[in-house]
Amino acid sequence: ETPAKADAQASSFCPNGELKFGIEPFEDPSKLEPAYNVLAAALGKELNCKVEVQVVEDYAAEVLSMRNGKLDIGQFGPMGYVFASTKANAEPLVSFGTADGKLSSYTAGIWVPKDSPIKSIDDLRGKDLALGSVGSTSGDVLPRFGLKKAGIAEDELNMNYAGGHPEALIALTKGTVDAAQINSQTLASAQEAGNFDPANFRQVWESEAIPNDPITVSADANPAFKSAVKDALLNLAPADIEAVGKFLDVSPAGGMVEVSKETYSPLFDLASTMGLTEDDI
Amino acid sequence: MTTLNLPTPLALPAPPADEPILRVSNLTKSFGGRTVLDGVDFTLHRGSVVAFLGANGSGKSTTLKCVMGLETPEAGSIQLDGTELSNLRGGELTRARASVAMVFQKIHLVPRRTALENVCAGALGRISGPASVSPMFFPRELKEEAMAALARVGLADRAHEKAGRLSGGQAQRVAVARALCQRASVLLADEPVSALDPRAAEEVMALLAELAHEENLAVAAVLHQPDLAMRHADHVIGLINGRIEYSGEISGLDASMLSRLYTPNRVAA
Amino acid sequence: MTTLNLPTPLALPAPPADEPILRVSNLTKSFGGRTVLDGVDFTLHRGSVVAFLGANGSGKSTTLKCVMGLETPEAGSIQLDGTELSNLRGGELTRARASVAMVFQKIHLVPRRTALENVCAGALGRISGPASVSPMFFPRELKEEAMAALARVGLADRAHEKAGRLSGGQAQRVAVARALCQRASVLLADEPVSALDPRAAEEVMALLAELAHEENLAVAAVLHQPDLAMRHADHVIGLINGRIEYSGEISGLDASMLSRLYTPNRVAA
Amino acid sequence: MSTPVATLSVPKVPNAGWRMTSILTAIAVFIVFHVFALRGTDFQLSALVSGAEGMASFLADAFPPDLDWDKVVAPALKATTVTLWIGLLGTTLSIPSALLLAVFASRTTTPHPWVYQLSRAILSFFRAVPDIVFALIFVTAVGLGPFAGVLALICHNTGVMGKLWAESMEETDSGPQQALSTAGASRFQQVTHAALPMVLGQFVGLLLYRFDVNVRSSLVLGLVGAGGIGLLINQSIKSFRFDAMLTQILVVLVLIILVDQLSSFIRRKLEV
Amino acid sequence: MSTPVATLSVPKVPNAGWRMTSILTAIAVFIVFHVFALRGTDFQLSALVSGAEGMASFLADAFPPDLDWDKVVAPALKATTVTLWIGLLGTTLSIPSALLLAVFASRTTTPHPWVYQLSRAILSFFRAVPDIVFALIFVTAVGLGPFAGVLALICHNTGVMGKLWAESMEETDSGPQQALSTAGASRFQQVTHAALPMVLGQFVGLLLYRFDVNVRSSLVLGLVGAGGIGLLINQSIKSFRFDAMLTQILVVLVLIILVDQLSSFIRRKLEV
Ligand SMILES: Nc1ncnc2c1ncn2[C@@H]1O[C@H](COP(=O)(O)OP(=O)(O)OP(=O)(O)O)[C@@H](O)[C@H]1O
Ligand SMILES: Nc1ncnc2c1ncn2[C@@H]1O[C@H](COP(=O)(O)OP(=O)(O)OP(=O)(O)O)[C@@H](O)[C@H]1O
Ligand SMILES: [Mg+2]
Ligand SMILES: [Mg+2]
Repeated sequence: ETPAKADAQASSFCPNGELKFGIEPFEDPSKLEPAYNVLAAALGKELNCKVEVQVVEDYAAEVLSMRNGKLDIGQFGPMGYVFASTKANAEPLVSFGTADGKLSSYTAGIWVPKDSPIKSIDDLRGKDLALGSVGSTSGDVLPRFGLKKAGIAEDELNMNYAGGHPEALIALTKGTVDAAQINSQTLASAQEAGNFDPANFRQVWESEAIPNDPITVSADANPAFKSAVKDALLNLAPADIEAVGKFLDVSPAGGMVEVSKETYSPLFDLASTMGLTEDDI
Repeated sequence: MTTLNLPTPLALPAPPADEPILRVSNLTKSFGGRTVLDGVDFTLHRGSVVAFLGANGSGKSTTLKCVMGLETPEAGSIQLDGTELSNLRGGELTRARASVAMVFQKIHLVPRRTALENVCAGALGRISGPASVSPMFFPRELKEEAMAALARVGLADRAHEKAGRLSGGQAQRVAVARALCQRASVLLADEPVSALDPRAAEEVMALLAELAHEENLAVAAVLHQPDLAMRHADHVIGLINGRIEYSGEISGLDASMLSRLYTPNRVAA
Repeated sequence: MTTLNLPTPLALPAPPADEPILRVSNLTKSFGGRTVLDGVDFTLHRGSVVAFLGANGSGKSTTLKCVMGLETPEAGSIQLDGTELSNLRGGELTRARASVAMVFQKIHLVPRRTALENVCAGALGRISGPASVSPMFFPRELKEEAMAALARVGLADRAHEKAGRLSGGQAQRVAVARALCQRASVLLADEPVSALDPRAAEEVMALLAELAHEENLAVAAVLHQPDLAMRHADHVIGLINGRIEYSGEISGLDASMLSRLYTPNRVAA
Repeated sequence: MSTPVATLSVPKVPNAGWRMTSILTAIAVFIVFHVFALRGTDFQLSALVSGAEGMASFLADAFPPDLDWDKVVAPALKATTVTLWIGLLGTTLSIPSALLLAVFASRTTTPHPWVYQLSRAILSFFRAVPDIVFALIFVTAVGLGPFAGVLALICHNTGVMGKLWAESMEETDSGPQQALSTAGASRFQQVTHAALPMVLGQFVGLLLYRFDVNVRSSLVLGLVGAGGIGLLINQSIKSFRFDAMLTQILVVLVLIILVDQLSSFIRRKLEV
Repeated sequence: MSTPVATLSVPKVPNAGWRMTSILTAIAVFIVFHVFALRGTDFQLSALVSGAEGMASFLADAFPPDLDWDKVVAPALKATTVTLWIGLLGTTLSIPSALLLAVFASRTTTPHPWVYQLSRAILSFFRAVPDIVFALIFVTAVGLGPFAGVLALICHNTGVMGKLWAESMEETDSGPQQALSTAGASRFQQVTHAALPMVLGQFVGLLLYRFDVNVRSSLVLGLVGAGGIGLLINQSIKSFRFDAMLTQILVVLVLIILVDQLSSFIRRKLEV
C-alpha cells in the first residue's frame, strides 16, 4: 500500500476522520464493547480509518441515526435489521460464519422445569411465560409467532416481558414463572457461566434456525465504500472475530460470510405476519 | 447612571396644598363574611403627617394594603394625584405605585441580602437595565444614597450585615430606610416604630415629620402610641371596626375619644 | 386526659422568695467577632416582674434566646431552680425547659393552624401519647384551658381563625396566650406588647404582673416603653451594648439613666 | 428634587478580598468542569443544526397522531390505568418510610446527629440502587408483573421523596418549631405541630411530582412485565409507529396536566 | 396548682359540617382508588414473604462485591466520569430555560395569567415526553453518542426542574416580593431581588437533586450509545455478575453521597 493510496481511501471513506459503527447488543453484552473493539480495530486497519464502536441498548436509535446519515456501519439483530432495511435502507454485507465457512444461526426456544406438567407448547395455556424484551427477535417475536402458529391467542396465557434474555432465564431458574424463552446463544453463555443446568430443564418448543446478526451499511452509500467495508470485513482473520463470535454461540468462529437481503427474507415475512410492519414492504 | 437623575415625583411642582395627593373614598373590604373595612374615606395632603390610630384588628393595615393594591377592596375608589388607580394598567400602574412608598408592619426584608442591598431595592422603580439586575451592579450613586438613608435611621454602621441577622428594631429601621430610598411623594408607614427603642422611635417619627414638612411629602403612619401621634402628626384618623370614627386635628383627640377608640368591641367585626 | 392533671411546676411548694428561680451569670456571646453579650448577670425571682430595657441591638433578645437554649453562649452559666442547665441532657433538659415559657419577638406562630390550636401547642410539654399527635385529638380540657388563655388576652372571638390571617396585634396576643397555656413557672416575654394597641398593651402587662404576683411566677419582659415598665415591673435591668448598666428598683430609673440607655453608641458593638 | 439627594460613602465590605477569591475560585472550577464535560460529550451545536432535517422527518413521521380508537387510543387508556395504579401505590405506600427518614434526615428535626447521618446514608442508598435492580430483586421474590414494579417504586421513591422532603424542611422557617421546643414539646410533637404544618404545601407538591414521575416510570416497569403505557410507547418505538407513540404521549400529557392541576388545587386549599 | 385551671367552653367551629363532609369524601375517594390499585397490581404481601428466599439468594450472589480493580472498579470509575459529564451538562445547560419557565409558571412571579398557563403547559409537555423519545429525536440529528444524551436530558430536565422551582416559589413567603412591587420594581426586578434570593437554598437543593438523577439516568444514555455507569450495571445484570453490579452500585452510592454533601454544604453557605 502506498501512502498516496491510503490518503485517497482516507478521503473517500473516512469523511470526518472516523467511521461510526453501531452495535445493537444482543444476548449477553458483557465484555461486548472490548470484543467489538478488537473487531473494529481490525476493520479500521483494513479501511485505514478510525472506527468508533457505539453500543446502544435498542435498535430504534441505531436505525434512526443511520436513516439520517449519522451512522456509517451498523450491526442489528435480525428483527432490528428488518426495520433498518425498511426504514433506513440498510444493506446487509456480512454476518458471522462458522469454522466451516457457513453462515451461523441460532434458535429461539421455550423452556420449562424438568418436572413441569407442561409437555408441549399447547400446555402453555393459562401458564406464566417470561419473554425477553420488546422487539427482540428470539425474545419476543419468534416465541409469539410460535404461539400463534400453535393456535394459542395471547390472552390465553400470562405473558410478561422480563426485560431481556438473562432476566427471562433468571425468572425461570428462580421459579417465578412456569416457562421462559431462552435462545440458543443465551443458553450457551449461561451454561458456561454456570447459571443454567440444562439437566434440570426441558425445552418444549424451538424455532427454526435464524441467520445471525448482519453487519450493514446504508444502501445509498458510495458503492466503493460499501465494497471496501465488505472486503475489509470478509478479510478479517477469524482470530479477530473470535471474541465476538463466542457471544453469538459461534465457536470456533470462522470468518465473515457474505449475506444479502434474501438471507433474511423469512424475518420480513415474520414481521409482517406479526403485524410489526405494514404490508407494503 | 443617568437613571438616577431622572425627574422623580418630588421634582414636580407641588400642587396647591388643598388638593389631596391621595383620596380614598368608600373603601369596603371583607374577609370570608367578616366586614373589615366599612366605607373608609380619607385624604392625604402633601406636607402633612396623618396618624392612623385604632385598636388591634380595626383595619389599619388592611386600609394601607388596599391603597397599595395588595388587597382588592370590594368597593371604593383610590385616587392618586387625581388619577383613579383602578383605571390604570401595567406600566402606568407600576409607575403610579412607585410614587407611593410603604413600610410594612411585617417588615418584609430579604434576609439573605445585606441591609444596604435591601435599602437599594427600594429604588428599583427608578433604575432599570443591566444595572438593576443584581446588587453587584447597582450604581455607586444609588449605594451612596442608600447609605445616607441608613444613616438617617441610625444604622449606617451595619450596612453590610445580612438583614436576617439584624435585631428586630434594626430590621425595622432598614425597612424605613428602604421606603426613603424610593423617593416617593406619599409614604405609608404601618407601625414603623413598633420595634424601636423610645429614642429611635422619636427620631424616626421626627424624620417622617421632617420629610412631610420640609420635603413636602404626604405621610400616613399607623401608630399605637397616641403620644407619638400628638407630637409628630398634623392630623389623626381613628378607626373602630373598619369605620372612621374620628378624623381631625390632633388637639381634638381627647381622653374620651381615645378611650372609645380602644374599647374592645366583641360584638362587631 | 390524666395527662392534664399531672403535677405542674406550679403545683410545687414555692421556694423562699430570696432563692432565685433563674440565675444567669457571666453570659457572653458574640456573632462573627462582634461581642453582643458581655458578661450578663441577673436573677429572676418568683412573684416578681423584671423589665429589660435597652436600645435596639443591645442584646435583649439574644439574652433570652441564650436562656432558652436557642443560642449557645461562649461562656456563662444558667441555673434554673438551682440546676445548671448545661449539665442536663435529653428528657431532663426538655422538662426543665418546659418550666420556662417564652413569647418571641418574632411571634413564631404556625400560620396554617388556628389561633386555638397554636395556643394548645403551648401545652405540648405536658401532654403526650396519641392525644398529642394532632389538634383533632387534643383533649377537651386542654382546648377549654386554651380558650381561657385566649380570653385573657381578649381574643376568644377569633379562636378558630387561622393564625396567618390575624392582624399583627392579634397574632401577638395568640403568642402570649400560647405561653400562658404552658403553665410555666418562668415567663420570658420579648417585647410582648410591641404590636398591641395601648389598652391591650396595658392589659397584657397587667396580666403578666398578675401572673407574677398572684400565681407566683417569675416574669421577665423586654419592653421599649419605660412607662409600661414603671407601671408594671418590680425590677428593671438596663442593657447597653451587651452589658448590664442598671439593675435595680424601678424608682432608680431616672431620666439621666434612661437617656444613657438610649444614647446611640456607634463606637462599641 | 431641588435639594440634592443626600449621599454617604459606602464603607468597605468586610472580608471582601477573601470572599471575592472564593467566588472566583468557584467560578473557575465550574468553568474547568464544563470544558471537560463539553469535550467529553462531543458537544457540538453545529451538529444539531446540520441534523435539523432528520428531526423534522422524525416529527413528520409522528404527525398526525394515530387516533384509531380500537388499536391505539383504547389500549393506551387501558394501559394508563394500570400505570396509574402502579404509580399510586408506589407513591402512597412510600409515604410512611419517606416521611420517617425525612424527619430524621433534616437538620432541623433530627433527634440526633448520628440518626441524621444514618438516615441520609439510607436515603442515598435507596437512590443509588437503580430501580431496575430493585425490580429484579422483587421479581425473584414475587414473580413478573405489576406487584414487583410497585415494590421497586416504593423503594426508590422512599429515597427520592425522603431527600426532597428533608431538604424542604431544612429550608423552611424553623421559628415556630423553636417556639414549641422551648415549650417542652418532644421532637415528635415539634414535627407534627410545627415542622409539618409549615411545609405541608411543599410536601404535597413534591408528593404529586413523584406520583407523576412514578406513573411515567412504567418504562422501567415495562422491563419487569408490569406493563402499562411505558410498554406501549416502547412497542410503538420498536415498530416505528411514531404516530401511535405520539397518541400515547398525548395520553400521558393529559394525565400529567391533571395531576398538576390537582397539585395546585390542593396547595391552594392548604394556603393560609 | 392550688387554684383550678381556668377554662372556657370552645365555640363551634364555623362550617364544621361542610368541612367534615369534604374531608370524609376525600378519604373515601382515596380508599376506593387504593382498593382498585391493590387489585389492579396483584398486590399480595404474602408473595413477598414466601419469596424472601429468592431475594436472599439474589443478594447472596451479590456479596461480597467484586473489587477487582482492573476489571470492575477502574472501568466503573471511568464510566462514572462519562456519566458525570453528561449529567453536569444536562443539568446546568437546562438552568436558563428551566428558570425562565419557572418564573413564568409560578403564580407569585408570572407576568400574566396566560403566560402562566402557557408555561405550565410547556413544562407539562417536557415532562410528558419520555426522555428516550427526546433521545431518539436528537439521535436522528446528531448521531449516536453522549451529545444526543445531553440534549435529551436538557429537555426533560427543563420540564422537571421548571416545575419544581415554580412550586417552591409559590410556597415561599411572598412578602418581600410584594414590598418591592409596591416600590415600583418591575416583575423581572421582583424576581431577581426578592423571589430568587428567598428560594435560593431550595433551588440549589433541587438542582443538585436533578444533577444526581441525571447522572443516574442510564436508560436514555444506554439507548443512544453514550455508555456510562448505567450501561455497566446493565451489562453486569445481563451477565449475572451481581457481585460486579454491587461494586458499580457502590460507586454510584459514593457519587450520590458526595453530591448530597455538596448540596448541604452550599445550602449552609447560603444560610442567613
Ligand atoms: N387575609 C385575611 N384573611 C382573613 N382575615 C383577615 C385577613 N387579613 C386581615 N384579616 C382580618 O381583618 C381584620 C383587620 O386586620 P388588619 O390587619 O387590617 O388590622 P390592624 O388594624 O392592622 O390591626 P393591628 O393593630 O393588630 O395590626 C382583623 O380582624 C384580621 O383578622
Ligand atoms: N444570628 C445573628 N448573626 C449575627 N448577628 C446577630 C445575630 N443575631 C443577633 N445579632 C446581632 O446581635 C445584636 C443584638 O441583637 P438582639 O436581637 O439581641 O438585640 P435586641 O436588644 O433584642 O434589639 P431589638 O430591640 O432591636 O430587638 C444586634 O446587633 C444584632 O445585629
Ligand atoms: Mg396592622
Ligand atoms: Mg429584640
